[in-house]
Amino acid sequence: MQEHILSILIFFPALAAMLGFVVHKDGAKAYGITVAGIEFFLSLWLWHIYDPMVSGMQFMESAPLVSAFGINYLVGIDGISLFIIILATFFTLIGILSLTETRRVKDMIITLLFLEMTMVGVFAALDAIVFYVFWELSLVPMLYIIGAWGGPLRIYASVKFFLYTFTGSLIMLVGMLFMAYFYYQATGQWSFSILEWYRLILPANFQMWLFAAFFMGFAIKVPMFPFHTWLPYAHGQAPTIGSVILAAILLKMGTYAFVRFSLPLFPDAAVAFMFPIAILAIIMIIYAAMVAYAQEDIKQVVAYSSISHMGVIILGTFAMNVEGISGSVFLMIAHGVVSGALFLLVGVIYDRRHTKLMSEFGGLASVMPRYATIFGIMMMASVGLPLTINFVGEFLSLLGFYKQSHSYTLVAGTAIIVGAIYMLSAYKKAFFGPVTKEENKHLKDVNRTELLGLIPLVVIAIWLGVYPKPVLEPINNSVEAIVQLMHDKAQTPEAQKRIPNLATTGTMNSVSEAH
Amino acid sequence: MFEAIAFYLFAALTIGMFTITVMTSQALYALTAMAAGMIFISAFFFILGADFLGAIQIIVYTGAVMALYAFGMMFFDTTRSVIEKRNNPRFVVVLGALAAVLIVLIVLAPIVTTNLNSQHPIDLNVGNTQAIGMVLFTKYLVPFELAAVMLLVAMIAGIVLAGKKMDKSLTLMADEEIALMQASSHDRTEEEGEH
Amino acid sequence: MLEPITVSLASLNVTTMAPMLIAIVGALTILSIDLFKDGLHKSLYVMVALLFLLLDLGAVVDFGTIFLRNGTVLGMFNMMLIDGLAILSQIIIVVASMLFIPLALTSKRFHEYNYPEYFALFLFMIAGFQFMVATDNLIMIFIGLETASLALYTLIALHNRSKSFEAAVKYFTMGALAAGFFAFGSMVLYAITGSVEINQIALSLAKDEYANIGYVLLGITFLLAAFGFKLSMVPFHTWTPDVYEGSSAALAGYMSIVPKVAGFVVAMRLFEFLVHSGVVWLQVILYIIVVVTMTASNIWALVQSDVKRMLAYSSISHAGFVMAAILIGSTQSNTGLFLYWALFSFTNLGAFTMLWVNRQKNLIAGQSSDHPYEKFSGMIRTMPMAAVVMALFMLSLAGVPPFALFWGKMYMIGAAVSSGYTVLALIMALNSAIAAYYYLKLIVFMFMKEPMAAYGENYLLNASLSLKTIIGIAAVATIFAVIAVNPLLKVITLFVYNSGY
Amino acid sequence: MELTLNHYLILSTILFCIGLIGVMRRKNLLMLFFATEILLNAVNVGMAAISHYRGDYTGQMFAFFIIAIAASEVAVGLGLLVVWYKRTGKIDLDQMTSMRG
Amino acid sequence: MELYLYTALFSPLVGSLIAGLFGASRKTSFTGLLTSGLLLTSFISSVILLTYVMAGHTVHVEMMTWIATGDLYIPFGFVVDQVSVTMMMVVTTVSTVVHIYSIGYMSHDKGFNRFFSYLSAFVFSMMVLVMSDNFLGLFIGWEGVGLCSWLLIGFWYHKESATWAANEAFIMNRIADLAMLIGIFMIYWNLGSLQYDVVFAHISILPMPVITWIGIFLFIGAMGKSAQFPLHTWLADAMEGPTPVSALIHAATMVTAGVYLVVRANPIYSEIPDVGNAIAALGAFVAMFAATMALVNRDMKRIIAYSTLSQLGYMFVAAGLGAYWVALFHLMAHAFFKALLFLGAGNVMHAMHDELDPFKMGGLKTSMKWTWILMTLASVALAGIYPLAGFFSKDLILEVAFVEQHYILYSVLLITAGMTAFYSFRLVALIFHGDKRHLEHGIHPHEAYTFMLYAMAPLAILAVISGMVFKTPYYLMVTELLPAVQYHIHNHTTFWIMTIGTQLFVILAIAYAYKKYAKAVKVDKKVESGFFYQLLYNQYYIPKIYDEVFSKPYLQLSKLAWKEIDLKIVDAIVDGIANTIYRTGEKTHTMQNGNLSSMLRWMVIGLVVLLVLAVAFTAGYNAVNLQAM
Repeated sequence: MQEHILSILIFFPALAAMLGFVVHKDGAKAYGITVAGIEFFLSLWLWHIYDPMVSGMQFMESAPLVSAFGINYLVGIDGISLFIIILATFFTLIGILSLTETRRVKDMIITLLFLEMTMVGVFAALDAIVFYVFWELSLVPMLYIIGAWGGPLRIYASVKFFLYTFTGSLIMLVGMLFMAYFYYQATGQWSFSILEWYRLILPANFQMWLFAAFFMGFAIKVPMFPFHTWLPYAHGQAPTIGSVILAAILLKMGTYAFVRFSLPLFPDAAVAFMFPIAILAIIMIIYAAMVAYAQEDIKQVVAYSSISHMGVIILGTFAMNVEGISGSVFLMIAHGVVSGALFLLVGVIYDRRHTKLMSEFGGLASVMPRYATIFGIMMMASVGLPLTINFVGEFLSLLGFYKQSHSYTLVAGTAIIVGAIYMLSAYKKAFFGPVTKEENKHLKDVNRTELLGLIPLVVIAIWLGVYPKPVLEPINNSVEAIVQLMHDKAQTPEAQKRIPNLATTGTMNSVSEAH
Repeated sequence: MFEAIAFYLFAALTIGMFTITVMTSQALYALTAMAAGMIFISAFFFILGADFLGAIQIIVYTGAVMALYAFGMMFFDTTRSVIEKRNNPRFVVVLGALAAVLIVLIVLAPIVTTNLNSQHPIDLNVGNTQAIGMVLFTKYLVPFELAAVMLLVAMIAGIVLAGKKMDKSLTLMADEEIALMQASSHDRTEEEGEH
Repeated sequence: MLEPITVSLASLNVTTMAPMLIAIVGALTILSIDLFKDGLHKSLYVMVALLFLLLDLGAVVDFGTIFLRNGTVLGMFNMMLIDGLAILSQIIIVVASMLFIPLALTSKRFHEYNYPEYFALFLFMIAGFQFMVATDNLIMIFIGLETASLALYTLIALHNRSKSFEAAVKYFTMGALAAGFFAFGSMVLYAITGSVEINQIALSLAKDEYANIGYVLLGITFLLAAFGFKLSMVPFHTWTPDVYEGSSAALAGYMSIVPKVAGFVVAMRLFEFLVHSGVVWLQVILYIIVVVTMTASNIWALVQSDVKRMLAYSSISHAGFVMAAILIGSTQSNTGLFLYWALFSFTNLGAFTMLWVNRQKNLIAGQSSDHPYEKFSGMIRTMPMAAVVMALFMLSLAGVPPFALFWGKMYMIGAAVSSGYTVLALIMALNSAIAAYYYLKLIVFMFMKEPMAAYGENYLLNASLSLKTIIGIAAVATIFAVIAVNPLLKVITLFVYNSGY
Repeated sequence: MELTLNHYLILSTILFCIGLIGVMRRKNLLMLFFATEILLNAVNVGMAAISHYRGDYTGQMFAFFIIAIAASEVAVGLGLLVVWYKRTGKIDLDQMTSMRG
Repeated sequence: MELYLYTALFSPLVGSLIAGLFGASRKTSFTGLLTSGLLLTSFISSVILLTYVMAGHTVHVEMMTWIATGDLYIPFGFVVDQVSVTMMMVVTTVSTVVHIYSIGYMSHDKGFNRFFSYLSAFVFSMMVLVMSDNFLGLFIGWEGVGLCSWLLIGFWYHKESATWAANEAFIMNRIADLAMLIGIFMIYWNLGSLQYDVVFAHISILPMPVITWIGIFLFIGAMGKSAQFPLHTWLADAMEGPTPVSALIHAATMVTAGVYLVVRANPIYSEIPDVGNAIAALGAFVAMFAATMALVNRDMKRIIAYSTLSQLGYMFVAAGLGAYWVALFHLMAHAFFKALLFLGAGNVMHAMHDELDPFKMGGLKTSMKWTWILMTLASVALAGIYPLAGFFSKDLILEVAFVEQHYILYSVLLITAGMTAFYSFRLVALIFHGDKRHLEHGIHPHEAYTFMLYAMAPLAILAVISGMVFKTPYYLMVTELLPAVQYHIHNHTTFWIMTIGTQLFVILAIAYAYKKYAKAVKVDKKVESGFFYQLLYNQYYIPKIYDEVFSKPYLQLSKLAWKEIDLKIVDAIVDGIANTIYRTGEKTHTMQNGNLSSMLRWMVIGLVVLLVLAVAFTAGYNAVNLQAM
């Protein structure tokens, strides 16, 4: 079983979803919880048997798929993907647990289980085409969730979401095919295996084009400025569970893919594009934060805050050093937990009031103190307070990029200021002040079901903020391998300079260098 | 020389006839002009030594095709002049003329070729019909058979389409109506049997 | 005097005609059965046709094995040419026909299935297409094409309602014009090469080093126009949506697959050698045609209000997409063409069959066509399985992995990339994105809107066990295409490569 | 003046284009079919001429089959017209625009 | 000793968490008692640690790894050395007092439990801040106190002004925190570690500009927390919080964190005396600047807040001039008397039903005798009258400036000392002397609970004796770690002239204040409408400027970014592309007009277009070939 754990993880939810068609709709939620629970424990078991000291891929499985064209079913995980997979299974569980939807629950559960398959698949895939398959397939359940259970603009939002990301990923597909073709030219063999591609050293100008092609796919998914406008709509219209999973997992696909594909495959191009992308990231950080500040809908605030945070992740990724990349990977998880929790929290008041406009609220802190507390904790985590999960990631990401550029980091660092501005003002509008609306005076505080979903998130947000080591260590080991690979592949002097060589310096110490 | 005169004469005639076919508003004129044009075209075949083809042309076109069209005209009652609403008649003519000019521009050029050995050389010692038969029943046997199939298809198509069964459309009738109709027709055939 | 010609029967390879003859015999058998006893139920004819098609397929597959052993087989005075392309396309033609013919077994009664002749014509048509692909003689191609087309016009008209007549007449008239183009184009090529066999023409042109470039282009122009019509390339495509709308969904689906694959094979034979000989003009023109066809039809499909019309435009777009293979002209692209079309067959079969089972006889008030989008509104509530299956086909058509068409698209784009057509690859990819919109539109209607009561009783009324079986086959094929892709690729590559394409 | 193949080809072209004009111009379907006949006949002239000048029978063969095709087309075309006429009482193609867009 | 260290560190946390559990429930005095008790425990542990440190030891523990990736290794490490133990003493002492005091002060508040939870959390953060052995650990505490400050300022969240002030404080601190982070980044990438010992040991090998930048960035961080100009506005607004909070956070502990940072990072600042001078200059400026605002303000708590600000300026002068131990000493002394002052103000507020304008008070000394005594004592200490704490610490700073020959600084500080005395006693006079103006408002003041007064007593004692008694032992202890520089004016005459002169100056100021405000309050309309008065009263218009220059434009820009850029440009382009495609379809699909004739024409048009291209190509081809021939 251990050898096939990844396949089990990927296909178990799908199988369960198919069987789920038989389940009566009254039992659908229970069924969903059972399946997601089993899946979650499987993923925890995966963590248990994962060897954190190994930097390479583990639990690899391979089966020929279209061997004539070099496509194989190839899965495996390393420290980078492990935790995002766990996050995915975890959030599916949490999402189903705290599901308050009453319309067509069974459809929702089945859709979510399919979605879970695609999410796990994306992060486990080591073959570009398998990756692409799951990547694209994940759009479909999400489309349905947004489109069927969403708000008044749901159809526009869902179609926009689908088409936008679909367009980007098609360009990425062209890039992948190009990559495979280069591999074919170099070796005489077709292959879509990422690990095989890693060995390929491409000329710098090819790298540029391929990087750009992959970038289109990833950037739209992340979403990076200026490709981000689908996100507010998707979040704004999606039902709570949709937003939660979208923010927590689906967005991470883009940033994960940067780490998995763009950096190790095209180190020279990545270095060449470092600063343009950093500028985009900075625009994302500041601009999205400003837009978030101007929002009237609290969900939109969280949505734009996601964009802002993704900017930091991108920045960390393109720091090209262990600190930055580890930080960005950690921040992916952190942002998943935090933004997922925030969307759940927004869902709580939406369920009660069916509005998300901040002007409709005010003074909730006195009516719903427990709710306000949890929201406050998550908000502070989102703002990046030390000892919460986000801080570790943000700190490392910025720290990493500081190595590359002082001034950029200084500007990007305003993330911690502008982030505080929109978050605090949103919190103030919704929770502080007197209770002005009659409807708000008798709102019920979070109930037990909701707490069931929220408490674990709070615990994680603080636990990993205080003690990130169990997660950070495996990530670090895998990231070191990637950075070393990038260094070894780097051809341009610029890239060689920017990407540290871990093999020689061992423990970096400029103190000793200076002596 | 004779050939040239004949060519130009018949060319003028065919072009004239076909122009009438295309331009006249009288269906009968058009039909007649086309029939004449077809016959004139057979003249080219004779000039070019394709006797068999010429004969076929007259038989098939002026015989079969024209008869069919004549039947059609009577059926459709288009013997009177047909009023055709036209938009941009000039556009059509210009487009046609442009096509002609363009093709002629290319076709004016002499054909340069070194490849003159033909697959089925014309042997002047052999009668055209006989020679055609030789080619038709060897090399072109399969197309010939297929053409037979095609004609069969056309025949079936013509019969089926023009048949009486097309008058009532089962596609548009509700299933109950069909059942009713079939029951009554069944009764009728039985009655006929009794007689 | 002519010497008598002696031909040994063995050298004729009469068996090369076996597949087509089986189909023709099948048609004649059906006609004979009708002669002896009329008014038999359509299921008999369906099964007889199916049996003959099965035999036909057996014969084709047998040729396949022969081909793999001995290579290309010529027969009947080199009139028949059984190479890899012929075999592959015949397999697609016959298999697709086998899958479409059971669609006659609807629970409602439609006019055409009352005619035994319908099934006879169907088989004749298949024979026509088979002849068309199994030769490189332009005359033969022409007759095969016409046989098939004339049968097809009739089949359309037999649906017997004014729209189908209109469709048939339009198709027929444009077909007649296209036939004229084909004839003229062949004439021009014949004028400069003295031959009507494509490989002879190729040799002759090469020998003359394309001295008569004007004539060559003239001939190609006309042939392009003719095949542009057959393959519904813009601007020769105008018949497609109307004909699809006018004919029954079953036949429309059929038309989107079989005639086109025959057309593609001929186009491959005709144009690829020219592309390879460096006729830049053709490359440019094909490039333009491919791009315009893909894009324009996609754009028009966006604004359709009827699903069948939308699928018509979508099939134009798919044809444009596949036409790129001929432009690219590498073994990989030609392989991709067949792979794509094989996968497309199943998906389109499914999509059109789904329309077919939803066919109502009389339009309700306010309905202007058979399958408006509104009809599918909220289908997930009323018929969840049907909605899911239909969505599946739409996603496959849109190229969402891992469904069937994705693999075709991927391979085709891969082929474009491998031959240096980067921009083309990008355009192909982006077009898939545009296309996704209109496929999504149906999904949106099915999954995200409320059901419309007026259509409530008309769903699935036309379904029968056999139709559901066909849908099942199509769905399974669409979902599990990934398993089939590898063996398909291997076989197709083998056939295509060994045919010299 | 010696007649060459080009003369015939030009003639063929002219006839073909007359046919084209007819096809484009005619609104009466029956008369439109006349024009399609002209198209095929135009090609036949060319075919026969090439056959003559090349000294090759293939052209005549082609023309022969084209005549067969033309005949079949007439049969099917008239069949279609008959059903259409029976249903609508018209053979004017401007009336035939129920499907569009 | 580790046990004591952990006890000192974590008992506030435990208290906070337990109190937090009852946060949403009704008041239970149990939470107040428990947290106070735990703080007392913390205090006792700190005392034990103090004795241990005074014996010449230090404690350094590494609890566990926090962040480790790449070459970065940051543990949760804690160090108790001479500097941190001083801070620990200050923090635990003041906070214990404030906790006990708050039991009374907050007794009628709905959020009693919540308050103690926050307050203890603050203490924990502060302890982390001072005890951490690395910069990032310090940063945890740094942000932690920021959070608690936000929570406590906005404690009465139904008040708009309170929540506004809370957010302002947090955001302004964040601005400074960014600089601090940058400083930390610089340290890491240049030295490869963030541990104090490693950093300080190697700092001198770095190039000068790097050290300078590190120093500047760290100091900007300190400026935020210590509310130095221009990031000072939040402190006065922060007085919206409950008064014990002001006493603990915004007077005694948190705001001095900046000073602590500079003191802690003294090896860095010793390398860059220029930056030190700048710090000192800024400190002197702020001292004066804040004092001027305090002169005219009409809000009791704000006056004290400005005084805090002013005193922080003093500390920075000392720290900037390298007299780290002096700065730390003043920090300690200041904590005691300023906390006392605030707590007294809290008593007054309670008595006056949260009235803050001293002009509406007066004559309270009769009804609030003990409060009067305590506040006067604190004010005397603040004014720096011998032998109270202020004299020893504050005058020392003056001496430092003098000895270091920064005469301008010296004179500024001297004048400020006079102002300090004036506004302190203006306050005392207005509140406790003169007419009972409050009677007009129907308020009948009463003395605070006795236990609150008892709770304040230790502070009062410390305010009196800490200067005199602690100076020498403190000096001996702390100079083990900090540069041991004695600032003595060697010329005895000068020394005495200066000392006595200063004392006289201060006493004069006090007398003037009493004279002006102790009897009847005359409001001089002319002065009040004068430019300088208005300038000072409106805090140099700085809050207004910030509002106009930063806050409002930022909001407008944000709205612009959303409504104009995001929706009308970025999104509109995307939708525009889609719409263009769709509209093209709508416009062109009429090409398919269903008319067979036009369909045929399209075919012919297609053909003709191809023909044109063919002819053109042929012509071109022939032309090229002819040329080639």
